[in-house]
Amino acid sequence: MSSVDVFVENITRVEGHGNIRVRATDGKLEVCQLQITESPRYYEQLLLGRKWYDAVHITCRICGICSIGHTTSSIQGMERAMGVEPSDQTHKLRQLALMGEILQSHYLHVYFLVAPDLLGAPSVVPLATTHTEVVKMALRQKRLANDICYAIGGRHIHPLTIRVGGFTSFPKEAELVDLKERLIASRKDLEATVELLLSVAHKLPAFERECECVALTNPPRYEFYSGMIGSTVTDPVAPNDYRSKVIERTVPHSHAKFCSSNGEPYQVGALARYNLNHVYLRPEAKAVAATLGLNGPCANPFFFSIAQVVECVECAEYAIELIDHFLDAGFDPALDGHRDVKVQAGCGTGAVEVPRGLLFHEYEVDDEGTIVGANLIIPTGQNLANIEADFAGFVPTILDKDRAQIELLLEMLVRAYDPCISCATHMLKVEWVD
Amino acid sequence: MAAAAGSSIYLPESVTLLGVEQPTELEKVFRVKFDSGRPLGHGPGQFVQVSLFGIGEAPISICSSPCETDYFEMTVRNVGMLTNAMHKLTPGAKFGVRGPFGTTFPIDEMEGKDLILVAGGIGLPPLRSLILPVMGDRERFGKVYILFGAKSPKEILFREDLAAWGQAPNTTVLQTVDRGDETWGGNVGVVTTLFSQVQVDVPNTYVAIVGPPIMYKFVIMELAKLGVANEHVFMSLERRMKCGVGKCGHCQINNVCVCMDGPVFRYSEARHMTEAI
Amino acid sequence: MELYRIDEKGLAEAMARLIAEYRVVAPVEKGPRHVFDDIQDWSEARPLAVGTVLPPKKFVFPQRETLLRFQLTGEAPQAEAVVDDTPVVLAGVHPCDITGLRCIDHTLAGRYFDEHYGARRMNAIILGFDCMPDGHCFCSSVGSLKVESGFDLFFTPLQVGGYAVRVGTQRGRKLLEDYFTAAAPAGVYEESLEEDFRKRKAAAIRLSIDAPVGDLPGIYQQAMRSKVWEKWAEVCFSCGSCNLVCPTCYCFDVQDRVSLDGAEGRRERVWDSCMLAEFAEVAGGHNFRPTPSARLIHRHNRKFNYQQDRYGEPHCTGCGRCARACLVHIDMVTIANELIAEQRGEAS
Amino acid sequence: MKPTAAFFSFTGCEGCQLALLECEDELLDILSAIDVVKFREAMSETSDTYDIAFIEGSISTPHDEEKIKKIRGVAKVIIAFGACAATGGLNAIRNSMGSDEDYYENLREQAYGPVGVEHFRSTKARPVHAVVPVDLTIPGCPVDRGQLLEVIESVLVGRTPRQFNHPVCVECKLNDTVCVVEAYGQMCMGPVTRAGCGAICPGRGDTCEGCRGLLPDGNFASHQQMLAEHGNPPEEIRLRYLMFNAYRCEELGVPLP
Ligand SMILES: Cc1cc2nc3c(=O)[nH]c(=O)nc-3n(C[C@H](O)[C@H](O)[C@H](O)COP(=O)(O)OP(=O)(O)OC[C@H]3O[C@@H](n4cnc5c(N)ncnc54)[C@H](O)[C@@H]3O)c2cc1C
Ligand code: SF4
Ligand code: SF4
Ligand code: SF4
Repeated sequence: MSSVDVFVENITRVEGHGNIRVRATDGKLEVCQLQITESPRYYEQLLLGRKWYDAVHITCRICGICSIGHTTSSIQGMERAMGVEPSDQTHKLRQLALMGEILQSHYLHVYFLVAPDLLGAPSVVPLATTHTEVVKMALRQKRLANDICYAIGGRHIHPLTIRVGGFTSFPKEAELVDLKERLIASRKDLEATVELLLSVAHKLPAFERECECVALTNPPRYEFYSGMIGSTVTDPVAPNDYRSKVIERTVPHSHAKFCSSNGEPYQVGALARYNLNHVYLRPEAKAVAATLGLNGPCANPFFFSIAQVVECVECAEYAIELIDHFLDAGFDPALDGHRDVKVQAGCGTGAVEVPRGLLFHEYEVDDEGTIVGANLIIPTGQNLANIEADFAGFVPTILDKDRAQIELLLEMLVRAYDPCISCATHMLKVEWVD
Repeated sequence: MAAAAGSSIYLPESVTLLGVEQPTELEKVFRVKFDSGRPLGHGPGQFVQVSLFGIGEAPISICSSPCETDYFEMTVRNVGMLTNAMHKLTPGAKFGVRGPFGTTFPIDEMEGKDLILVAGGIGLPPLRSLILPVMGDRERFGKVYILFGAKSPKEILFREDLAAWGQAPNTTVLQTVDRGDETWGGNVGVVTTLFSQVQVDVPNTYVAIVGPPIMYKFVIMELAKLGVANEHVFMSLERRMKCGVGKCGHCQINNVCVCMDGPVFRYSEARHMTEAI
Repeated sequence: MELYRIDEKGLAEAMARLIAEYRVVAPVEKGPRHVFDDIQDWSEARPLAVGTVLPPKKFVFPQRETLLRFQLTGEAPQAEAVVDDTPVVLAGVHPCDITGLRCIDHTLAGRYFDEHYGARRMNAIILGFDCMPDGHCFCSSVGSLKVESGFDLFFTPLQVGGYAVRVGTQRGRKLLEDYFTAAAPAGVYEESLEEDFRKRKAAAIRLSIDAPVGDLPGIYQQAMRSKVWEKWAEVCFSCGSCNLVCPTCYCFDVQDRVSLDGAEGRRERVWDSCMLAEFAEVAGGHNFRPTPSARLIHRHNRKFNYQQDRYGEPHCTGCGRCARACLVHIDMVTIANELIAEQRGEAS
Repeated sequence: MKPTAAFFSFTGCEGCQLALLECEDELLDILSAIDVVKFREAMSETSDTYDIAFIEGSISTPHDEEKIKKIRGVAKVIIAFGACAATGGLNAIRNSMGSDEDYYENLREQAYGPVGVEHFRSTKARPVHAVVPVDLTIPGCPVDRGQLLEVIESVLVGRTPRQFNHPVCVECKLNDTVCVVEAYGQMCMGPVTRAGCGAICPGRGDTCEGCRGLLPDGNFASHQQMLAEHGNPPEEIRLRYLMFNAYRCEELGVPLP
């Protein structure tokens, strides 16, 4: 079969609404689109005219899954705009929350959204009976990750303690002790996960396409929170100069903007981070990567979930390290500045690695702290063009399969990127006041 | 040792549903008995707390005669969570009851007196626990007037009882409805319109009233016109209630609790309570 | 009443012994305020802190408490009462809160004894502490500046250091012997220091009700239709904060919970508040107190009229919590004085 | 027979659906008590008949409107699930910035430029009950796990779930929380906001933002005056009301400073 006409409406097991449209006639690809049909929400517009302190409340609601990521990028952007310098304590605690979220999002993706494909089930629901132990382990891991978010952020979804300048409250020592114990115990579950993945990894399609990878870099660390915008192709640039790296454009078939770098699609997310920073992984994570067949740069987008599991090891270990630090140092309310933020006019950009990749929040505020400009660039938005490019490369290699298989494979490809469509559909062009 | 089991005033006793009848669209009459076999031992006007585990509790008046010891009856209007769940019960079902609670109509004090018994709507069932013993020992009392008002003919409860009581000597049953229909040939209007037909020996008259909150004020006005002494007027009041034993505070009217100090109040006392009627 | 004296060190040692054996709670810091909470070390306690957000009553009458547990499987539902008699030491309970517990006793431990409350209450060991008032306190106006009973031991801080200790119960005497080994018998000197403290305390109280507390039931009874209520009702949020922080309020709601498999469940009671709009609403929507002013009248009368009439003492202990909690400054003293002034104005 | 349930998301962040997946300890119990037949975020299998429809997100396009009407035709019980569905949520902020057709045309054009033709038209963002009748509501941004479980439990035992017609302050007090207005003079929406969240925000030192929606009989004038007394400028009080409650203010006719 060399002609297909595939239309997958409302791709399942992804966050948000999207369609796949692919048409090929006689081996020739005619249409190849990832259509984003989520209702637009105009977040950047909603921010204009509001006060600096509201940005974090509003933007964390862009997405339920990566609300801590939005929170972190938002306060980073706002702090850079107003010249707020938080303490080391604040930076560290934010990173601990971020680790919790990456863990929880990766677990959700690997166990609930991807695993059913590999285990031949339509969702996690039937797995509850066929693979009860796996599901219980998944729930345990996700619960732990959630509890980290809860202890630090005050809520599992849409954190409430994380503010410009600091935190409205700190976790209790007993909570940290409990989390640490459970993180240590979870190493076993992670091992089991690795084994499970190993047993099904051969089901991942062997498809490769070279592309530019973009992620934060900050040697010698495997970075999520600070540093420069690194690339496998170009020199690093500072977060405030992100516009020189990332170009956004609208396309007719999507409610989300598509992004490019140097006119080409590029990739962000777990695999891009791995490709850029793998040498800085801690040994435990490196070992897992090797076990799973990731030995340096990888051009197969289906390996996203493998990279996510590697990151789970990295993040869990980093979380333990951070908790140890706090158990040792405690929390000093005097090192917290969230009640003494001085309003100042300015413009600044937050750049944070959230589960799905690099997230930018750029704000401009006037001297009364009113937001006069906002631009948010979402990881999924950055990946959309790359997914379409992957389609173009992938479809010709699977034209011999039947329609259902093609649909499944294309959905798996989209799902591999763990797209977060409601995030991507937030935007509205903003008139910048210079 | 933390959470030891023990006794509790909130622990209901198990009852079995013997039978259910549905006289009107909204009301059902439930006949029950304690599994322990003990009689309820209530006085006229008292109520129990009915308990369905998982749903909750509600105060419900006893509508059967205190002289009946084999079982007791309750009439329940389906208005909310618990009453709705009760309406789904079928004979044989087991649920919980605490009680009886509250004060009673002073049947002994009423001996030898003329009686005006006024009920509105769902007020008839509690009053029935007074009417039945009065009818059962008819010669102990003087003239008896039973005044009953319902919203519409469809909503009239205990039709057979009303008819039978009307046949008793020296007893007048007067009924009215707010809105009549094609089947209705009787009085139309609020219950107070029936007072013109009442002829009693005023100084020797006792009154019992049970009905919706709005009714009391108007009945009291009629009684004042008649000249009945406040000390001879008894009314059963309704309030939100959670515990039935004077703890939860919901049913407090000024310094009294409807569940313990009521639900039956003597008007000469209730009239000083600013919130009573 | 027996009188002893103990120094700070002796007290700390005694508390350490108690903590080793009992659950001990005391006021501790919470941000800029204080709350009663479990302590592991006496140094965490701030026994003299006034105006904890909630009074210590939450340990004998918890915000949410399981009354019954039931099984729904089987032929008939089975239920059992849950009664918690774990002893707890309440340290740092001030005279107003000791009085508050006595007020609740009238209802919950009166006719129809509430075993759930009773078990906790009887197993609560009360270490009273005298205190210095803040700007919201008015215990002297309602007769709770000083308590003669209601505690096992009562500590008065002395200007010369340490505490005078009064023994209030047999249990208190036993505690003193077993744990407060550093306590020494005291005499007239300590008594005078105690008296001294109370004088300074009385002098520090800035608020007062302009009529003897015994006159209040009459004054409130006459004021049912006063304009004062309307005025304050206009700004009231009907948020219930005033009730919920009050040491004498006990109203509760009852709620059932069932496990998702429908096999078992529990019946809980949760604090309720007569200032909330739905408090007196019945099925069908009729509300017996539909307006904020009706609710305000009820609450304030419950403190100074209804309960006082019923049980012989005001059900306000002058702790000032409701005034601290009310964001629109509705407080017992202001309202009482406005009603008093109104009636005196009418009289003259 | 187990009741069947379907989950639908409209305009929102899908955080409330996620809240269900976050009931890790209870998830297996839930799945054995109800048959989840449609949950696009987590499942590929789907069905067109269901008893209970959980609706997440606001109705903000003509397409949304069509879809929710279809669902109403099928479901016996519709549960508005989360702030967006219950009260319009953050989405309704845009309602307060303009209302005529041109405004939405403009938004669309600004967003997508001249290529916007293929896209849905945006309309005012509305809660579900503004379009079809709703049986139960679980407000909150996101929904509270505890309340979500309580509603599921209630549906299973046939009890009306608690409605929380009282303000968040009640739960602050039950938790022995230090009031952020009393202690810091912060701009808390708690006194006029429907409780049910366990006062989680003030409990962690933040203010209540009103995500569960204004109470129908809140004392708004007194609340605004109280916030102003604490030094909050009228414009900021106004914006605070218009954050989670832009639709609610319109619905209740709340006067704003
Ligand atoms: C002394 C007394 C006797 C009563 N006798 C009868 C009777 O014989 N037949 C009858 O049908 N009804 C009677 N009622 C009214 C009955 O108690 C309510 O209709 C019932 O509580 C409604 O409960 P629900 O769960 O069905 O309704 P919901 O509206 O779901 O009520 C929830 C809760 O609110 C409280 N509540 C609501 N309405 C009332 C109310 N009217 N009175 C007290 N508490 C209320 C209860 O605690 C109830 O559990 C009586 C009430 C009182 C106070
Ligand atoms: S009414 Fe107010 S001052 Fe009086 S005891 Fe209660 S909380 Fe304290
Ligand atoms: S008096 Fe104050 S604390 Fe009490 S309900 Fe009214 S506003 Fe709330
Ligand atoms: S913090 Fe907010 S919600 Fe809590 S009591 Fe204060 S005003 Fe009410």
